[in-house]
Amino acid sequence: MDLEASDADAAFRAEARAWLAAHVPATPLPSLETREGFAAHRAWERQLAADHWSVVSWPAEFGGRDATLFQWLAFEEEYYAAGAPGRVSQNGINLLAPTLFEHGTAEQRARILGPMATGEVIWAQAWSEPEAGSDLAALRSTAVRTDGGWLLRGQKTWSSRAAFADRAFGLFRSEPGTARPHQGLTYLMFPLDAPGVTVRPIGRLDGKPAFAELFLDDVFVPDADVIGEPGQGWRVAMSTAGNERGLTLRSPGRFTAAADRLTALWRESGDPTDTALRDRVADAVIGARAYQLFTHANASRIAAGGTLGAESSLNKVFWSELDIALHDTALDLLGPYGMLADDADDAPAHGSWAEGYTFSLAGPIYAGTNEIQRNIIAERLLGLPKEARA
Amino acid sequence: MDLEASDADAAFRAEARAWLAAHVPATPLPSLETREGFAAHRAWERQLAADHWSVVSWPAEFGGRDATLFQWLAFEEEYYAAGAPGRVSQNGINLLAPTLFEHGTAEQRARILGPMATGEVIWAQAWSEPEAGSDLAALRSTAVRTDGGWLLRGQKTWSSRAAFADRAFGLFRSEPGTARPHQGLTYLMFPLDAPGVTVRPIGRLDGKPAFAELFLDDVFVPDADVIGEPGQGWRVAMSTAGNERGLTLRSPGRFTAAADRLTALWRESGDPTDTALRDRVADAVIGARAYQLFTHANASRIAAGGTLGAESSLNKVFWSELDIALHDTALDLLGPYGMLADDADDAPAHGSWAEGYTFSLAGPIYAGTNEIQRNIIAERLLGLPKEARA
Amino acid sequence: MPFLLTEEQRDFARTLDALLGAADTATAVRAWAAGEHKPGRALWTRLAETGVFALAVPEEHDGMGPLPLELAVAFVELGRHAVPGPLVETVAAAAFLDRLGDAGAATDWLPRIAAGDAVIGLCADGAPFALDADAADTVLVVGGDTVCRTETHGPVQATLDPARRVSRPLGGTVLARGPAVTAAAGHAVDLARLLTAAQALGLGRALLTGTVDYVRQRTQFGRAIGSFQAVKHRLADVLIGLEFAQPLVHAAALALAGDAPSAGADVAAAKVAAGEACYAAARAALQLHGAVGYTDEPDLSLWIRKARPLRDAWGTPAACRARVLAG
Amino acid sequence: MPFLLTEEQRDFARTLDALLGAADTATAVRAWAAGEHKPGRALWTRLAETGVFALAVPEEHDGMGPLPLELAVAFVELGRHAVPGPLVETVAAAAFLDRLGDAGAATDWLPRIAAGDAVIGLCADGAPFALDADAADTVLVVGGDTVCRTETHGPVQATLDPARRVSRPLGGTVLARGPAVTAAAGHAVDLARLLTAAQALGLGRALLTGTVDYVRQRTQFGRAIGSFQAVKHRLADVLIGLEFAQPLVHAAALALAGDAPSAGADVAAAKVAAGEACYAAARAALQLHGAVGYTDEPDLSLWIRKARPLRDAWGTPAACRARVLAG
Repeated sequence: MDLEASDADAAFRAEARAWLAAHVPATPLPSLETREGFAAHRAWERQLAADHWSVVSWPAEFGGRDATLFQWLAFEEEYYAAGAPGRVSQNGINLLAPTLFEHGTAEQRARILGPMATGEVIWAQAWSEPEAGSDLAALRSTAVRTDGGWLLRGQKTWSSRAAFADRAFGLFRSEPGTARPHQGLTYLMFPLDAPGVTVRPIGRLDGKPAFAELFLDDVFVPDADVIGEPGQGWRVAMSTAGNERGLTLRSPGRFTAAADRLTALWRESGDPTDTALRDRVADAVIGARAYQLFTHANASRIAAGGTLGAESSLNKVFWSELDIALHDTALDLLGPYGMLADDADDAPAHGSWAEGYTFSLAGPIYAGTNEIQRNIIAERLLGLPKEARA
Repeated sequence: MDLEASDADAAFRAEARAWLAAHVPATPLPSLETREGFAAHRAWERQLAADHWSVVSWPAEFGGRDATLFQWLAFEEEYYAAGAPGRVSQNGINLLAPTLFEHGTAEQRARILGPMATGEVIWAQAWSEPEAGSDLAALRSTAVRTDGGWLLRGQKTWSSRAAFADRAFGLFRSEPGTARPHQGLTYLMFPLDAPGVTVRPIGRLDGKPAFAELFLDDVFVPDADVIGEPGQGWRVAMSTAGNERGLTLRSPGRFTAAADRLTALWRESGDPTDTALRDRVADAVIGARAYQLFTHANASRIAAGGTLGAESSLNKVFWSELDIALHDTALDLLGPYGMLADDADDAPAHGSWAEGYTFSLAGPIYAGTNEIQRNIIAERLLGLPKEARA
Repeated sequence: MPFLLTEEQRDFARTLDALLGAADTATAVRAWAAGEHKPGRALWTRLAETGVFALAVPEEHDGMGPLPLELAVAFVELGRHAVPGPLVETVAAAAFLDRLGDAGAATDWLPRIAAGDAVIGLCADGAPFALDADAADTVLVVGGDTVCRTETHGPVQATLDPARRVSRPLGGTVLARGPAVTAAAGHAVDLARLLTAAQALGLGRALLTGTVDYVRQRTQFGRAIGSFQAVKHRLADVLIGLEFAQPLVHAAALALAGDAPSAGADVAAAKVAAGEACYAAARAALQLHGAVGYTDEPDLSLWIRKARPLRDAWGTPAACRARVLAG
Repeated sequence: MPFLLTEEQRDFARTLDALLGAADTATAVRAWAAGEHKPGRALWTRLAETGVFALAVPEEHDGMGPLPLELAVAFVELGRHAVPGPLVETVAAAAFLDRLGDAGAATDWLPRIAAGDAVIGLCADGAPFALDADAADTVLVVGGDTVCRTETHGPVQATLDPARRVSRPLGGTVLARGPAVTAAAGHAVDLARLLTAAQALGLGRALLTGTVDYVRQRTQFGRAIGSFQAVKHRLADVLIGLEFAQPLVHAAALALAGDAPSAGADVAAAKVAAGEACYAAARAALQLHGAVGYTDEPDLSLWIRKARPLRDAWGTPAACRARVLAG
């Protein structure tokens, strides 16, 4: 057991650090949740891709570097430590791409992954529906067979990035009246500017249009844009869901960088005798370090041929609660300045604490609420009996 | 709305304070959970009763002072503030006596209440059984009809005070095979030295014999010692349970006195710049004050003709968690001295913090676990739907 | 000692609740957040008609106060309905002017406050910003033993609560100086703290009620989500927090009304309990509404976003805890 | 960089687990609490045979250490089985004597420690009490840059954990003085802190396992209580706490083994996380066992009572948090 990087990993980290130092914009890009900011972030993806930094863990043929899991973790640590922009392409890279690698056709991979890696096509996810949030299998939007493809009809909601994105992916009910709600679903991809698609942006808690509602009225999808077998969408999607909850969505680098910024804030403006705040800053540091090490242990397990199952639920609960505690502490530390919006004249330096706080509040809700994650932990990891059903 | 005491109440409080100042032993009595300490506490009850302070809220004819609810609260505040001994007779006074006032016969009241008020007879409760803790209705001990009375058989457990007490009361199944488990129970009283009773003391978490198991082998109970109608025991007992959870078991004076002692400890030995501990001391003070005021509001409601129902579950959760937090804070404040047993040479002054801590840990368990109390709050006060049943 | 609101006080609360419930305060809040104060000012006028502002003003200046307990009762309802604007500041400014002993200033402003015609900003207790200075007729700024008034301010800045916009007061002319200023400001800060606590209590109640309603009707996995024990227990804890904060608010109002020596500590205790209970209610409301709660479309989001700034306004929990132990 | 225990390290843990699982440690704990040290010393001898103590002692003194990671692995198992006695203190004393540079003291004690024949008390880091001085062959007392040894002590005092009895060391003769003492003591305290964290982790694991077993079989209201969501979520949180403490313990052991500059902070972080996770496990175990957990009859009560003193031993959570930020 050790924590020493191999020579190759150390060289990879050094190269990433040097590139980021040379390229990360000196002033933050405008908010990702505005049209202008979206375009700026898309341009940043193009810049990353030009030097093969946008999808480091992918094979070189699709624009990646065949990075190992440890290299990917190192890249993420450097990325967040450098204060680099948020990833507008993350829905595609983290959710759709793993599914295409596992269940897509060679044609799909050849056609879709390249433009995803360069930011030419930005993807939105279209999982949830008004009546199907945590209970994803309850979805009602349909895909009806038609000549050469499918017609989508229904409503999707809380579709992140959809306000400005190009294409979306999601599950649709292609076989009505199946015995169990998970059956008869099909995984499809569709353009957001296709005839029949209406995109209505929805404001996040702070008013920024981080999601949209999608109204689908006989939207045609060719057979080529079905992933896996029709009717097998649930199984296909679950590999993606595993990714979302597991290693890839919230890389430890994000939290170690945030904890470092919080510590710097505390050293600069905190009252060193205020032990109540000191304890909370220390807990953020300890939590970020624990998450980083836990992830390294999991990565080691995967590198040794293991897999992650319900263990990813431990990650989800931990990082989401850490993220809130960390930002809540920062706001308390900032006192009257902590409640200012990030674009206010007197807003504090050292990162977007108010936006980060607002964003953190969503953590226990999306990608499977923490209530559901705790059920999974209790039933699958501890072996406790299932709840009584109504 | 006001918090001013009436002249009569102020005079009552002053009289109580003066009596306590003159009579509370200068050195604490030996632990209630030892034979010697039990006897000393019994003698203290006799002393209280001699001047009519043992059961202030009872009618004068039974040794009380007909005190109003506000006067009782004032007495309790003075009692705890004076650091007076724990009440060895509390099972009888708080649990059995209200039941006798409501459901007992005149003969029972005349026979039982006097010796209870003087401490001549100390009562233990015998509610729980090994398989019937939170689920009290699941109890199995039986009362079988016999000539002139009943024969008790079975096992009771976690019977508080039973190691040294004289008599006990509890519910027994007198009609087997009823449709619902709450039916067919009878409320009976029995002597702990009767033929067929075996008392086996059980150590509390700190080893002191605060409870006992009772093994009952055809213990005869005359009809005169049944309270209420045979078979109606559940309904009879519930009035007692309400008292246990409601106003009378944990009087606010207990917590305001403890918070005062904690504050004194903090002023003497706490580090004033340690804001983490300061915040917790403040929370104990705020919590004790909130509990005191909440109780006064409830007492006002009762004095105005109202009743308390599920609201008593709010009390139970609040005081039990306050009690743990308060003692946990005290132990942290005391550092390495905090973990010493109360009879250790270097044990801290200002009260039995270690014993108080151990005692506090039982709070969320007994008198209906806090999990059950939260169900009651959610269902009866908030109107949330019942859980699915297996 | 009946520690219960009188029938009259409860009637007053019910009247305000009914008035505000019918007034579509959410629309006024959204307008206020956009810098459009008209609907909010219209609400103030209606509140003045019920006598809310007069409770802070003595009879000789057309009021019927000062009545801190009745003010607290009213502010619970203002919080429940998320009424926008510097309500606390205006009422605390009235208390300040009443105690200052400057007959001119009192005569100038108190009758207008009582009538709901004056919106006053108040910057004291070391705060760097004034709330809603752009909506105020004037802003009083207390520093040390001096009070100034000003009608100019720096840029208006948004906060986590969009209807709570702050700016730095600029310039100003001295209104008074000396120990009377310090004493009046101390009382005004205590009153502001009390009424912020009362607002938080009402806001928390509204959040709990809205969330209970939601989890009773929202189904997932074939069950109302309000039947899940995790949901039930979390809401039970929210209720406990609010129920035990309420008597602290009432007792603090009584202490302030009686100028009790313990008033400062009592008010601070009420502020800690109500502020934390309200924040816990908002966090539960957000989590249990799920993604719905995280969007700005339901009115609920307006209520959720008020909780944290209100918890910290006029004394953070840490400052108030220190005050409790200062006695 | 495989951040995983090797097969050999896991085998070692399994061996200890099996040995201790078969050894009826609960009886040894009860005896130790009564001042009867024989069964506990017999356990120590068996542990020495597996090489546990030798891990702390260098080869030239009949050991095979120092190996902090392997020690941490072992102490997780000692914690899991609640082995009584000053285990941490004896091993930290070995590290102290190894680093002190006093050949005589090292030759006197280290071979005996490796063989499980010496029980050493250690009083350092400003602690007023020595643990189990009545069971120790000698007690080392570090104050400033001086270390003394003594075999006398004040009255033995009970604590919340009955198997954890403390006393004040009395008198003593100076063993060494100077900067070497300070440096050796700094390292010994870090090692003691690490191994206390490891014990807490193992103790917490045992509490969780025991509680999961209990709630699966205990029925109330016609259901296993482990099917109630409140119970499930509480135990899920306990597991999360323990799972995220474990890699901190391993990483801190690596840092200490490599004399990394961050070792002090890493050890402190591990101590906070493991100590708090274990205390949470104990609180959950007590609550979910109900009245059964509150009596001293089940062995579980021995485990429950260890958690809080272990959380505070060799650095309270507050002290360790401060150390984390000191870097």
